[in-house]
Amino acid sequence: MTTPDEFKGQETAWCPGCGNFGILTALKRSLVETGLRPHEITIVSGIGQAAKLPHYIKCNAFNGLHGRALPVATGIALANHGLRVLVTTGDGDCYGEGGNHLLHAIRRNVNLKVFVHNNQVYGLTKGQASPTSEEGMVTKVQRQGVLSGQENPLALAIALDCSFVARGFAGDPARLQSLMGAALQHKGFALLDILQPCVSFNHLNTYEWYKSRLYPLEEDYDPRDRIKAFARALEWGDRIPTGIFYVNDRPLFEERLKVLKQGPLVSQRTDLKKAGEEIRAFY
Amino acid sequence: MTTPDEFKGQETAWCPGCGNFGILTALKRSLVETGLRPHEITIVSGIGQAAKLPHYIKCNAFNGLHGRALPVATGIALANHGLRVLVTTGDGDCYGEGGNHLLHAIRRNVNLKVFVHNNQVYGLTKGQASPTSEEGMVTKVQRQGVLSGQENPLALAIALDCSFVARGFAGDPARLQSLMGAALQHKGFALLDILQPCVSFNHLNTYEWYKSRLYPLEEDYDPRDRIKAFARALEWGDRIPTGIFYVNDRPLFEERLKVLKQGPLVSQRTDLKKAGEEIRAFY
Amino acid sequence: MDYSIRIGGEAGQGIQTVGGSLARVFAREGYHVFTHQDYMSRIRGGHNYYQVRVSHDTVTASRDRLDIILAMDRATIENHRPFLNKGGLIIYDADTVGKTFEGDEFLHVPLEKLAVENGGDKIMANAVAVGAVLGVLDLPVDPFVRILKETLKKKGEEVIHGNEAAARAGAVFVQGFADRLGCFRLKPSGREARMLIDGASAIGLGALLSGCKFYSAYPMTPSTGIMNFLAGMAERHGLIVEQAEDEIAAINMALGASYAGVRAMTGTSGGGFALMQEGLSLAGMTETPIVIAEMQRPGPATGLPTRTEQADLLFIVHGGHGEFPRVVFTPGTPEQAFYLTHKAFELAEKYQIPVFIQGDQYLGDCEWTLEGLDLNRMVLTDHRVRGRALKNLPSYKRYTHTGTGVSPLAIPGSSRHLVVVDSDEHDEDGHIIEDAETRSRMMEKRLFRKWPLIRNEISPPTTYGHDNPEVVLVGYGSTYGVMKEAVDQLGRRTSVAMLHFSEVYPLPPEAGFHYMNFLQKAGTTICIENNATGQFARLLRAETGFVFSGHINRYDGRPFTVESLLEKVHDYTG
Amino acid sequence: MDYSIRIGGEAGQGIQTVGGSLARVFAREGYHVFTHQDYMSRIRGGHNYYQVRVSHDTVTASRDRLDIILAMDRATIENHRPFLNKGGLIIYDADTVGKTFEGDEFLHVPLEKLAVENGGDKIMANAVAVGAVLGVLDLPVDPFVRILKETLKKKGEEVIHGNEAAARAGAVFVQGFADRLGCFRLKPSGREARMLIDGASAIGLGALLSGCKFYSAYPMTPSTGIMNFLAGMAERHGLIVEQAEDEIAAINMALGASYAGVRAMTGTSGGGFALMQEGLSLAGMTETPIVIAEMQRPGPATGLPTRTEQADLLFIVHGGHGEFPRVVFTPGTPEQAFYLTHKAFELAEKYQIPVFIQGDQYLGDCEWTLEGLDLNRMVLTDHRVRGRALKNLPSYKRYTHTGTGVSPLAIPGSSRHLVVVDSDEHDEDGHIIEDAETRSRMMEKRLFRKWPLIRNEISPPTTYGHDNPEVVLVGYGSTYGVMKEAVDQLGRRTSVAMLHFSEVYPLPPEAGFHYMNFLQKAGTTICIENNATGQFARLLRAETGFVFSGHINRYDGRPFTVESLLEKVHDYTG
Ligand SMILES: Cc1ncc(C[n+]2csc(CCOP(=O)(O)OP(=O)(O)O)c2C)c(N)n1
Ligand SMILES: Cc1ncc(C[n+]2csc(CCOP(=O)(O)OP(=O)(O)O)c2C)c(N)n1
Ligand code: SF4
Ligand code: SF4
Ligand SMILES: [Mg+2]
Ligand SMILES: [Mg+2]
Repeated sequence: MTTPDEFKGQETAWCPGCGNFGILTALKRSLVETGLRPHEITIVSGIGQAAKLPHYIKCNAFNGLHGRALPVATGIALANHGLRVLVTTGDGDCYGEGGNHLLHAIRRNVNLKVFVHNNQVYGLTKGQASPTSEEGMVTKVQRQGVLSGQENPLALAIALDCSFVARGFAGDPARLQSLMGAALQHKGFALLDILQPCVSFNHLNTYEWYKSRLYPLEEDYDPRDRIKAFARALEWGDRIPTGIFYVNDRPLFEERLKVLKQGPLVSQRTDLKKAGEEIRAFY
Repeated sequence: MTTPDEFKGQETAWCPGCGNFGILTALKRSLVETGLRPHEITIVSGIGQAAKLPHYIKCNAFNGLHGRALPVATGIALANHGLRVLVTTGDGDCYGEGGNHLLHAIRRNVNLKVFVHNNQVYGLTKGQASPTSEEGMVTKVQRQGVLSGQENPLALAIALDCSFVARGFAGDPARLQSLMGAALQHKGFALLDILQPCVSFNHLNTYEWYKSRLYPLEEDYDPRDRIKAFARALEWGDRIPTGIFYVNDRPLFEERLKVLKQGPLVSQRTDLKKAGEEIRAFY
Repeated sequence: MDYSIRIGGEAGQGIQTVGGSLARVFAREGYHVFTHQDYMSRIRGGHNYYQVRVSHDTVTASRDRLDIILAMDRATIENHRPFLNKGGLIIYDADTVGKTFEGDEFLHVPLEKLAVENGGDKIMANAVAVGAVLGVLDLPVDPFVRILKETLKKKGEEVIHGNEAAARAGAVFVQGFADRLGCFRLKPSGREARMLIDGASAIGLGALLSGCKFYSAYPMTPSTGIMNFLAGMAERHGLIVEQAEDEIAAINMALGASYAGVRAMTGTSGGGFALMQEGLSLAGMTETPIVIAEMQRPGPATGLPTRTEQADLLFIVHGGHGEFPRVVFTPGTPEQAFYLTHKAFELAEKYQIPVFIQGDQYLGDCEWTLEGLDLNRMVLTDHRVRGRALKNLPSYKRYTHTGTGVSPLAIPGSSRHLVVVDSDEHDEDGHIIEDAETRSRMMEKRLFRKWPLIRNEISPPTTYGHDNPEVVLVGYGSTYGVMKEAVDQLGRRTSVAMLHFSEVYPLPPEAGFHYMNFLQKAGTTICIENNATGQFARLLRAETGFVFSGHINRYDGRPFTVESLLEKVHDYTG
Repeated sequence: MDYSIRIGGEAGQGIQTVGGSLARVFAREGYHVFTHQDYMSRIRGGHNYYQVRVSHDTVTASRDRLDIILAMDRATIENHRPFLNKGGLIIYDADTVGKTFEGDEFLHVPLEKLAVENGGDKIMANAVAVGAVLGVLDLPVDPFVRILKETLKKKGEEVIHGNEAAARAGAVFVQGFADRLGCFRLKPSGREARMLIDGASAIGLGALLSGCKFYSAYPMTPSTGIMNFLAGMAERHGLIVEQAEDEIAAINMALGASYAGVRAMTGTSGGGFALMQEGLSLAGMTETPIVIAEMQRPGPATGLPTRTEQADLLFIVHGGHGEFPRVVFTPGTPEQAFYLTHKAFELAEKYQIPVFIQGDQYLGDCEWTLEGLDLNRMVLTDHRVRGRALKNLPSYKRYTHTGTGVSPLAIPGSSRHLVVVDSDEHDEDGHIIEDAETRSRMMEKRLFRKWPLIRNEISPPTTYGHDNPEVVLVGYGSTYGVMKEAVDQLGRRTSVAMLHFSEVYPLPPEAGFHYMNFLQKAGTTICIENNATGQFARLLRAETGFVFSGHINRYDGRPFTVESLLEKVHDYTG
């Protein structure tokens, strides 16, 4: 058995009190639950406070460019679908700079587990609005307050028929851990949006703000009904549901790809002789 | 009164029989209906067969890069909100390469009218799959057939709370014209997805294919109910609805921007003397 | 004998089918062939042509002057007639072009009529046309019939027979003019079939035979040919070809796949390459091997999507923010494209760097006949640490400092060793650092230590012509063939040679061949580039201080032809 | 008198507040000030410092040697003590650092205790610290109190009073050590307040005073300061500052706004600039004016986000696919940044091209004292055709061929004339074309005709030091200040001068000042660059063939300090 300690990484550079700590704790515990060893897991991230996480845990890691974690993760998962590939990303990283990749990664349905540390703000760059910032939030750039509509990532994912769509809260690591566990167990692209207080730059959506609003989806809630899931995803106000909103059984991209029937690409060698025969077609 | 002839542009380079002709006709007629003169209209496009349209009509035009029409159009509309700004784009242009801009343009809600020539294929580059291609469609690149899920642009737009969401058909220019008219009259970002046969590369979704499936949303359909709109947007199979799916009254970005209260930016001059006073803050 | 045949018409009229079939027949009959295409950015209509040169001797470029024009429409006659050599022939169908032309050069062949009568469908006019050209050249129709059988297999017997009958009818029809056409008779080559291949396929084939397992790209002319080729190979040879949502995703996916342990590649053209700049820099920082094919077309921006240019050389050499090593190959022929793609994979993995194959529309689309490709030169060295070797390592750090600057490249997941890479500056373990000292050491490792080793791998430029020339024509990439022919032509009167760089950056070391000496000794050195500003000349000056005595630049989106180049060279040689 | 004061501590401890306040007080008191910042890419914790140099004479760079260290934590003492000059002072709070240090250099000031006792909140320890430093220098606390009143206005009287009391307590406390500290007394400057400004604000101010109306960008260190500045101006001065979804959108939005008729700008750092490459090429093809600020940080990839480097010069010069003209400015001081931003807007619009302000973290963050800025030099010429002038045109084509290559730039919508622009190659009307001739003429118009006119606008490099020097230090961009101080220091023993390029591409014409002569005559020419590969040296060689006799490169993410530069120069001058 592994223990959370086995996943202990570098020292963190987050602010004291940051919601990211809760996420890191939950993640380590849920990885322990999988029974996997650190080297069987690869964590891909972009750039941001959230995206520093791969350094604070012990796994394989590809800490890439701002917004570009998903294509990297896709490449990894296709080249070696034996690896468990996780993506740890921020609201700016995933819904802002990387928005286009999210759309198409959901469509592809590669077996990626995407954990979005949604603090509704750009943390690392010191507090500009993110796509999930509330309308009206004032920042150094958004002097007049945010004018764009607030993105609802769950509704978006459900519209794209994402295979697994859930919302968690960094302030409740135990429940978060179980959501992460469900995402890890699910076969398919999983989007877990994690509401995360940023004590330095988001003075609107604080621990208290979230705590007074969040409630779990009902026990008997059926996450297979896409239209109901959409309706529940739209709830954002005095009461905000958490839990697994939507799940479907779309086939995995890597299982459909005929080429992968013979095992992970990384262990398939090119038969040069056979490939050489293709030259004949040019005569 | 203007006539469609006043909007006559360069000679087209589309294939005979292409659905784009129906769209061009409908567009010219709906522009005539607005009573606007060519110079009061600016059409922005990216690259693709659809995106050639600005050359085939007489208006101001900015034919930019593949996928990048929306930010250009946003810049134009913010710099001069007195102009009527239209975007003519393809499914690859708008939902593929340009996907991220679509997400955020919808959130911004600038008064753009976006007409997507959705032929469910990449026409100009000779027939690769687009985000809206049907699963299983075989092309020179998608040899095993498309494996990614088919994007549903209407559901996506509704999830983002797009101000106006509609679907038209290039094979029914009269009805298309009325949808274009409605989009042009609507105050807010309007997405009109236009199903468009591509006679050269899409042998799946032909005129007949569409005609046998398309039907208009009911007369008494209420486009203000977001959840119902979402449900109807998911209808895609033997029967596919057309019409206005969703409408809301979100305030216009340019109306909220305080800076624009004094009229279009393009006609505001910087008061150098007043601006020069800012230097004092550095003493 | 050396004929240039131009097939012209609208997009959608089958220009490519006819031209491609003729080229294939000639190659099978053992002739030397060179083809090039000129087409518009549209699917139907407009005006396109396909030019086939067939000869008993090596041919490596297109000529402006034509021997036979096959006109599928009237515009072809109007546009191309001025280029016809004296005694040349224009084959056309008076019925379809709607007019009968007078003049010795015209030969009316009722293409559609013969198609309908013999094949049963006017679509077979293309087969009639091929038959007619073969008839004019007094070549047998049988090889074409074999090609029909191969390519139309899926369409069934009936279609094949129809096309065969149509082709034979075309040949028979022109035999009625044997007297007039005797002069076109092509003597048998006396040789076996030659290989015929275009640059894009050669790059694809090179990738396949280098063990490429992952190709992610976004469609963009003129790079799409590579993706099409590899997509066709995917199932049979176990590789993944994935169409990404955009070019940013394309390069990042390829980097992910490479990190995970497979050889990976992407391809694009200028606009898409512009979008890959950040990913390129990521490859540099993470030291992830990647091969990138950049097939140029005229810019800026969308430019001329289906034409050719060499205007992205300095963009590739200096692209990506920050400083990191890279290698740029600029093949001049499909053969070079094939071998250099192989070398690209080798160097990318050996030094953990991005390596470029920079081509252009002209290289990508032109078909050349080759003597064959030598598979024995495909030596795959696996530069990664995997399997038992990896398991046995007592410890592992992705960015271990070594004497060469090259750290062991392990496969994540295949042992208990963790593989951590980072786009931030990092320590040997791959974790973020910010201190000055670690930073300096990493810069030295990535850049300074590897650089001389990389440079030593670069092969010298190719010379052709005089050993001690007064005039040297210098170029890189797709101008190879036309420069070579120019040297042949000039060689009769001038002491001239060509110096061609197919491995352009870093510049090759001079140890083996003192090419700068070679240049400095010549009285006249002319740099020939398919761009406006002379980018290679600028690169050479930046690296060596050398200044050319002359420049020939073409920037109208068209390749140099033998005649157009010679004319310009004459301005310098008098 | 010339003191270097370093304030060190964790992120979040108010280092910037303290450093910034001191700098402001010094400037108001008429001294010369130079500040620089060294901070980590994190919000809390870690180790940062802010260094303030204050002097009676001009100061233009930071020194390694320190006179006063204000240590907000223990790490500061441990890390920076070695840099303290003999007789220097370390101010610290033994209670917070948890240890009492022995030694003459240490002065314990109970910052937190005084803050709580006098201000009522330990957060006011920062004010105590400022007061203490002012006390040590024997400067009045009043100017600082005025600053508190200005900056804390919104927080209310109580907070202001608390901070005031805290500051005064700090000053009073150190007066108890007057004997020991007398040597630090700063003589009055005898001058009025000086202007104090950082590079980022200077660029923002330059944009505002050039009539910039639209700034779209995506946050990225170290360019965010420009966006913050302009955002603060937006409502008051009628400009739109829009945070785009990514850098691709940022540049395309700015191009849209520019097309629509307003002066538009974007700003970013290397990674974001990499994403703008295609948009840059679009600006080139459509001839849409745009100003782009690229604030460099060390790469490749994410690199060192909060540090400094000059490694994107050649990327900017050669960036974007295809060939089109551009101008690159590399200001060395906030003053240059201000005026060159103005010139950038002027040239961008006059020639309808992209113009760059290339800076770096060091330029962006460093504060300098200036004699003021001359608003009379802000001359706005509107190069667009609008209003009546446009209405009266009998006809209009966006890309009309003219003798200069510059076509009239009309405002769409303001007359019946249509404005059509195209990323494809186009005709004078702006419509797609594919023919060779139109293409050539457009290339000649965009590139060849404009280029000599543009080059003529470029000002010569700046010299400083000896008129006929044996040694020339050459650089561009943010090394200006440190080179200048190095010349001052060396000048005592060597015949030395500096040659600084703030208008770097195209290279200035030599007509006015034969700077290449100036270089060629010198025995020793040293190219000083904050990068690893010597990009400016390469550019100069590519353009002129000139080869430097020496290179000094720093690529650890840190700027040159006077001492570090001098040490390297000595290697060449012996
Ligand atoms: C191409 C590019 N643009 C901008 C940046 C600067 N940048 C780094 S992180 C970040 C935003 C981070 O926000 P988010 O993803 O929400 O992460 P958080 O810090 O809030 O966890 C930005 C804009 C970058 N590194 N690269
Ligand atoms: C950056 C970039 N990548 C790729 C291309 C090539 N390209 C041109 S149009 C197009 C796709 C067109 O598809 P769509 O938008 O659906 O338009 P259609 O031709 O089907 O109308 C592509 C991939 C390009 N011009 N620029
Ligand atoms: S800035 Fe916000 S998100 Fe970043 S570490 Fe601090 S609290 Fe967490
Ligand atoms: S390829 Fe398709 S979309 Fe393009 S013009 Fe032809 S029919 Fe229309
Ligand atoms: Mg965030
Ligand atoms: Mg399409």
